[in-house]
Amino acid sequence: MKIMNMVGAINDALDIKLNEDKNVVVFGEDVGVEGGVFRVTEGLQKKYGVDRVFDSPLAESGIVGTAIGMAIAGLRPVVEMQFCGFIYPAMNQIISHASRMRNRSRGQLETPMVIRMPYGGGINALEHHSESMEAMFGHIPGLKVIAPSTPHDAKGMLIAAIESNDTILYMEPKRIYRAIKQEVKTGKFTIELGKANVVTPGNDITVVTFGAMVREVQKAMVMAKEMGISVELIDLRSIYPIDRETIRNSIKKTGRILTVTEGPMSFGLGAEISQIAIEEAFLYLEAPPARVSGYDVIVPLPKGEHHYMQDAYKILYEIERNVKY
Amino acid sequence: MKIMNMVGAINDALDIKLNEDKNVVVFGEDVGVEGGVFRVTEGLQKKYGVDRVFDSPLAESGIVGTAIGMAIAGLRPVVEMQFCGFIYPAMNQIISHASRMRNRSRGQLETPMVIRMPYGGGINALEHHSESMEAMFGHIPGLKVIAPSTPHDAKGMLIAAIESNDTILYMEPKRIYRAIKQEVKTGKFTIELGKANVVTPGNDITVVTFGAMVREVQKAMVMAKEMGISVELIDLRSIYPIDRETIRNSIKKTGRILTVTEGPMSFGLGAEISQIAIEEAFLYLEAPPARVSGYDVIVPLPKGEHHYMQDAYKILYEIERNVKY
Amino acid sequence: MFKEYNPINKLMFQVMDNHGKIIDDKLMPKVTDQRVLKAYKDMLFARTADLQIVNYQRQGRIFTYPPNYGQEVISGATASIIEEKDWLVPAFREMGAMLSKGVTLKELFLLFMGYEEGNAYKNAKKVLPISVPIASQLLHAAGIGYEIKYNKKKELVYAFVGDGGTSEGDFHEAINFAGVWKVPVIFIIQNNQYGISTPVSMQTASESLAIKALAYGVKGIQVDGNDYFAMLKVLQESKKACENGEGPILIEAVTYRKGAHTTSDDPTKYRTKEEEESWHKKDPLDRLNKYLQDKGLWSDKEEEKIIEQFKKEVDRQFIEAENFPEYKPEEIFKYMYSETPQELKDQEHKLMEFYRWKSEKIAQTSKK
Amino acid sequence: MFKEYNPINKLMFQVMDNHGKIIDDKLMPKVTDQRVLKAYKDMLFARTADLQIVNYQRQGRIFTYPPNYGQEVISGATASIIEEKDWLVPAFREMGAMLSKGVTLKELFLLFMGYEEGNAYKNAKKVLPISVPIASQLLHAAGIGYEIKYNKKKELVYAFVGDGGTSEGDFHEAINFAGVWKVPVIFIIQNNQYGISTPVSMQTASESLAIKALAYGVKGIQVDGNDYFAMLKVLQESKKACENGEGPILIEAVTYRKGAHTTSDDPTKYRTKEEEESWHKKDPLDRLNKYLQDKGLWSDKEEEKIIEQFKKEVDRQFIEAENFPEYKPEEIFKYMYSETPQELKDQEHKLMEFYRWKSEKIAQTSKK
Ligand SMILES: Cc1ncc(C[n+]2csc(CCOP(=O)(O)OP(=O)(O)O)c2C)c(N)n1
Ligand SMILES: Cc1ncc(C[n+]2csc(CCOP(=O)(O)OP(=O)(O)O)c2C)c(N)n1
Ligand SMILES: [Mg+2]
Ligand SMILES: [Mg+2]
Repeated sequence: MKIMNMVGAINDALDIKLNEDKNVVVFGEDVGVEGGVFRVTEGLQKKYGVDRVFDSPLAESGIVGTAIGMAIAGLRPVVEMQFCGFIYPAMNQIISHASRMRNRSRGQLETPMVIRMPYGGGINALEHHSESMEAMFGHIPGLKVIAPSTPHDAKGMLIAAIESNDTILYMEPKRIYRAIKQEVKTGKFTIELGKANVVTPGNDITVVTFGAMVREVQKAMVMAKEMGISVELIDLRSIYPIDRETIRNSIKKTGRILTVTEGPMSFGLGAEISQIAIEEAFLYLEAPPARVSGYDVIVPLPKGEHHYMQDAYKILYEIERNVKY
Repeated sequence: MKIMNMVGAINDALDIKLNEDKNVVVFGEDVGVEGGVFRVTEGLQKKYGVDRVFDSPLAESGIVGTAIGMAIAGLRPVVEMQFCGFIYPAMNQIISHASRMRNRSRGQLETPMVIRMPYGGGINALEHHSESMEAMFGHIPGLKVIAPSTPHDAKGMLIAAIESNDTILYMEPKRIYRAIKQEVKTGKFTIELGKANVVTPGNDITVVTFGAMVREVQKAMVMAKEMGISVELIDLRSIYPIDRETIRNSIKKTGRILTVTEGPMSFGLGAEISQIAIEEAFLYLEAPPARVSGYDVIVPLPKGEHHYMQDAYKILYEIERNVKY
Repeated sequence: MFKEYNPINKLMFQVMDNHGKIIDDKLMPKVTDQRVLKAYKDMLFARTADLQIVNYQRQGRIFTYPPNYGQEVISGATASIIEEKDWLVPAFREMGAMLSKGVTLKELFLLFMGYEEGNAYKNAKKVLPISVPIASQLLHAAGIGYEIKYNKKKELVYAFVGDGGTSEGDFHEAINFAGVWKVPVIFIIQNNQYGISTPVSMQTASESLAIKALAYGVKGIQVDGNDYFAMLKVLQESKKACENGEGPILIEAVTYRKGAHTTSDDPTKYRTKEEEESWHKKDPLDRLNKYLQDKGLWSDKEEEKIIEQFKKEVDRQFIEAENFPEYKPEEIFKYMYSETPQELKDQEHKLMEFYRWKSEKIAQTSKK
Repeated sequence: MFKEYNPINKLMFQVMDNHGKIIDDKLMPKVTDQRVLKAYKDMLFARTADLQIVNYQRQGRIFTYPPNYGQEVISGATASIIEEKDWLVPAFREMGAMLSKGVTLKELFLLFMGYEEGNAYKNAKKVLPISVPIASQLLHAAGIGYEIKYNKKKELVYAFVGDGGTSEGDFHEAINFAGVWKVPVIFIIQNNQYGISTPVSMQTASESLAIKALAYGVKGIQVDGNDYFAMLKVLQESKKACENGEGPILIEAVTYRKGAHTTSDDPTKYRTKEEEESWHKKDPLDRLNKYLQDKGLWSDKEEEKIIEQFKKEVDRQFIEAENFPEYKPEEIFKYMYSETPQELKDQEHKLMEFYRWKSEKIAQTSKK
């Protein structure tokens, strides 16, 4: 066991896989000497050399596109998109190739690769640095989308992702990169992808969320508890595929469900979770499945971001409304 | 009045706006001499000259990105993405600029532009030619996403889109480009954007859809009627924003709702409509809001496409399940 | 060669004139008569297949198809040099090169008939599927090149794109990445003068496509893509350069798409008869045919005979493709992930339930 | 000029040496002493502001900021030539050019403090907001160029990008479109040697960035971007060329980012002291200062005095920005569409309800 924050845990996961598997290569903008703008890849180039950990030219389509080629040829690239707002130039490569090559070739070709990307708001950043578009990615057939909420999960999920033969978008909640410290197992371990985590069992309402919002929900839960409301907190971990079973079991118990996300509301994760709830447990529902999310607007610049973001109060507000329904 | 198919109606709308407003320019891949691969822009270059209707280099980011510049400078570009699967290279320009320039500049700059794009399956096409990713676009704040289902709507909606000061993605159901003929008003008229159309009133279940699926639902309705089921058919027309009011009113009447779409299921339009239904009329619901959609897979090549697509039977199946619930 | 034919000198490399005469023997590639003859026959096969496919398409037995007609030598010369260990990254007009790697005609038929199995290339290794999103495949080539260099392998990548494709951002990024990484990739632009209806003059204002090499600090060369010997020579030199660590290379192969863009296209809308005829004289197979006949290596009779054989073989494979087993519903789910997630299993299950319901429904209805 | 300095000749255009001496009078741009002096002062103002902002940032009064330090002359020369009718399409390191178009320092402060109002440029026309997604803005410049040509206007577009930005696909597409359309756009690459930590040698293997012009058939030139006169001369010639319909132009302005990438960056991780010092000698303002002092147009005393004034002015605008009205919730919805759709009105309404509930809740809690 070692005390780690999320940056350290991700770095550790990369270190373990780089060490263990010569096919693993890490590249992207400024991940080499610089060690990444968030220092996630710090020290890795020094340890594994410039062939295995290196800076690419500034071109996201290029990064993902070349990673696809490498993966087809047998490597296991782990590439970084510097910020969530800079992944869009790579959309064509992600949608048209990384997520399709296996299906297109009837399983003859594979693209085992991980696209790492810090996402989400709350760090007083410039425009394009605060987005949370998990729903957009979850809608892409062939892609897996995951996001950890703790250093422990970050490590175990990333190792599992690198070992997976699928293309995986690994979304890192940069807001809690260094905010949470935790004992994390040393050495290698994996967390099964696609399984949600019931963080706290509860009885009155299920709250589904992931990434940085787990912590916000936990804050709301403290207040809710004072009001006598018992919340079951589910950390989704996997945005696609979604763990229906865990959601079904929970809602059958609580009868109420609320999804908390950072992204825009319409066509977001909240609607998908609500749909799953009504498909799986309509007759158990005591209130309409609800969502707390961003609004259908551009994430405001730092001075206005608090209006957009979900904090403990906004979550509590919806919990209360839902429970009182 | 004139009998037109959808291709003719869109061509007519472009013709009217090109004629009326010198700021309107039309460009994209092969829209000039060729008149577009579906002949939608046929004859327009001859009529309005190569400065106003022209072929661009083969680069979608370039097409959308330069259109943004033109729009900021005062033109009203109407650009074509040749097929739905080729819009992804333009995602960065769409998300990061076309949908944001007004908000970013606090209203000082505008990007009045229309991105036309044939979408959807059912035409025995190669890979990438059959996708229906309306939910992905609906999730982009600042963008409006619309899709007509008849020649009449196609004309009126496109004229309204060109006259709007917003950036609009105009999705053309290529499957019914020539399949439906209809009397369409000659001369200029517009259809208010953002309003759904109750195509057929009914009592037992509301079916929400848009574009080419309207016709499939209508086929299912014939069979449903024989079974004594009265369907209220809503053509959404606008994917974003969604006309909540029309949905609310309908569901309060029918108590049941089904959404029919072509795109992948998860994070699709169906979930969003279901969420709206439970937000707006939970206590009126007699069955779980349901969705018929594509599966979370790549649209299969022509020989397998029927397994993926929604036809009258698949829709009827869900209608029946829902009504019997 | 790359110095003399540096694109800033505006020279196009040519070995054989339009009448099959060698312009300068010193320019000839090292190649045996047997190899040339084989190449010619292979290209003839490709052309025969190609023309026949257009017929199948007219008969409604196949969907949209992009003909190779007139561009066979570019693939043909590649076929003459590419080895089993090398990678082929096609665009979608490289039939000859694909066949040489072990892709079967039947597979190509399957693809254009609408089966993903047409991309599986069961007997071929190191061939990527046809790439529909223009120019996107070039990045894959650069990435494969990285793997080759990383593992110090002795492989090469042959990657294709059209003239229209040079306008896409991915073209730029791919050659730029490959240039920075100095990887053994030979990028071949098939400049067939058009991207659908758009002439190359509307794609770019650059003097040539080869000159774009300078933007990436890589070797570039323009070559007569209808001249088998020129094309082969340039590929041989490119291969050598890559083997010496001097890759990547950017080749502009000048050619002409004699057919339509695809079977849904009508080129008379945007091309003149005169233009088409002027290129007719430069037909790549005619030129090689003349060369071979002059050398006494080939005759019209042999040609006639072999074409008959080829036609039969094409037909045989076509009919095999037509008898491909029915597309099962489970196949649309099966290859999406390395292990099918529960979500997809549920969706598949739902589809199967629907099919059961549907057959009952239809049975009921027909009973009435 | 564009012939002699064709990038294939590998020459960098320079007028003034590192000591402020004019190398060859014939190379000097047409410019009055007064104009030069004004430019110098404006650049000094920009530098003063820039250095002060870094201080504000350290005090936590502003968020991340990308300094211009060391690159002022590129913007400064642009400021000397750009007219009201012309468009400015910045990347994010062009403070001097932006101020010259009427953008206020206060607005820039507002942006980096986290208000969108910092992009509104209330008193400036024809300036696009700072563009964060690298290179994407260049396409807007090409599009604006199209509008200018379309409407036969006598305007120009000055568009900026960094050396790192040349790797993006949008760079390629923008210059290619502009080249095909022959529009009056001057593309200026600020080659400050790094994209964050990545040196230009890892961005591209091309001999220079200017040579990329050849890929698009446009005029290109490399210029010493720390040499005010060279920069101005090249812009004057570029302007002339554009006015003659010979645009677009691609300028590589060679400079050095003396500061950090942004206030969150630590350049000592990837740059040597020696390298930094070697560029110190080429400081663009020092060189112009020497020139002006040699000509008797400027003195240390004047400099000291004016910097004091500038500091006050910077502080004044900063404090104005700090006193900007509070960010209201409705503002996040207000500018999304030309008319706010009902959906957004509903969302705004919900947010307001939440705020009412929250203040009650907090009031209740504090009562306890
Ligand atoms: C990204 C993308 N945009 C548009 C298309 C539609 N399209 C198919 S082929 C083609 C023209 C390609 O021209 P070129 O690269 O010259 O190749 P050629 O067809 O001449 O072999 C276009 C525009 C596509 N397949 N991909
Ligand atoms: C599309 C995109 N990718 C990544 C980033 C993150 N980023 C911000 S500045 C920068 C480096 C830019 O380098 P350069 O173009 O040389 O400009 P400079 O900062 O040196 O002025 C990067 C990678 C971004 N803003 N946009
Ligand atoms: Mg072509
Ligand atoms: Mg730079």
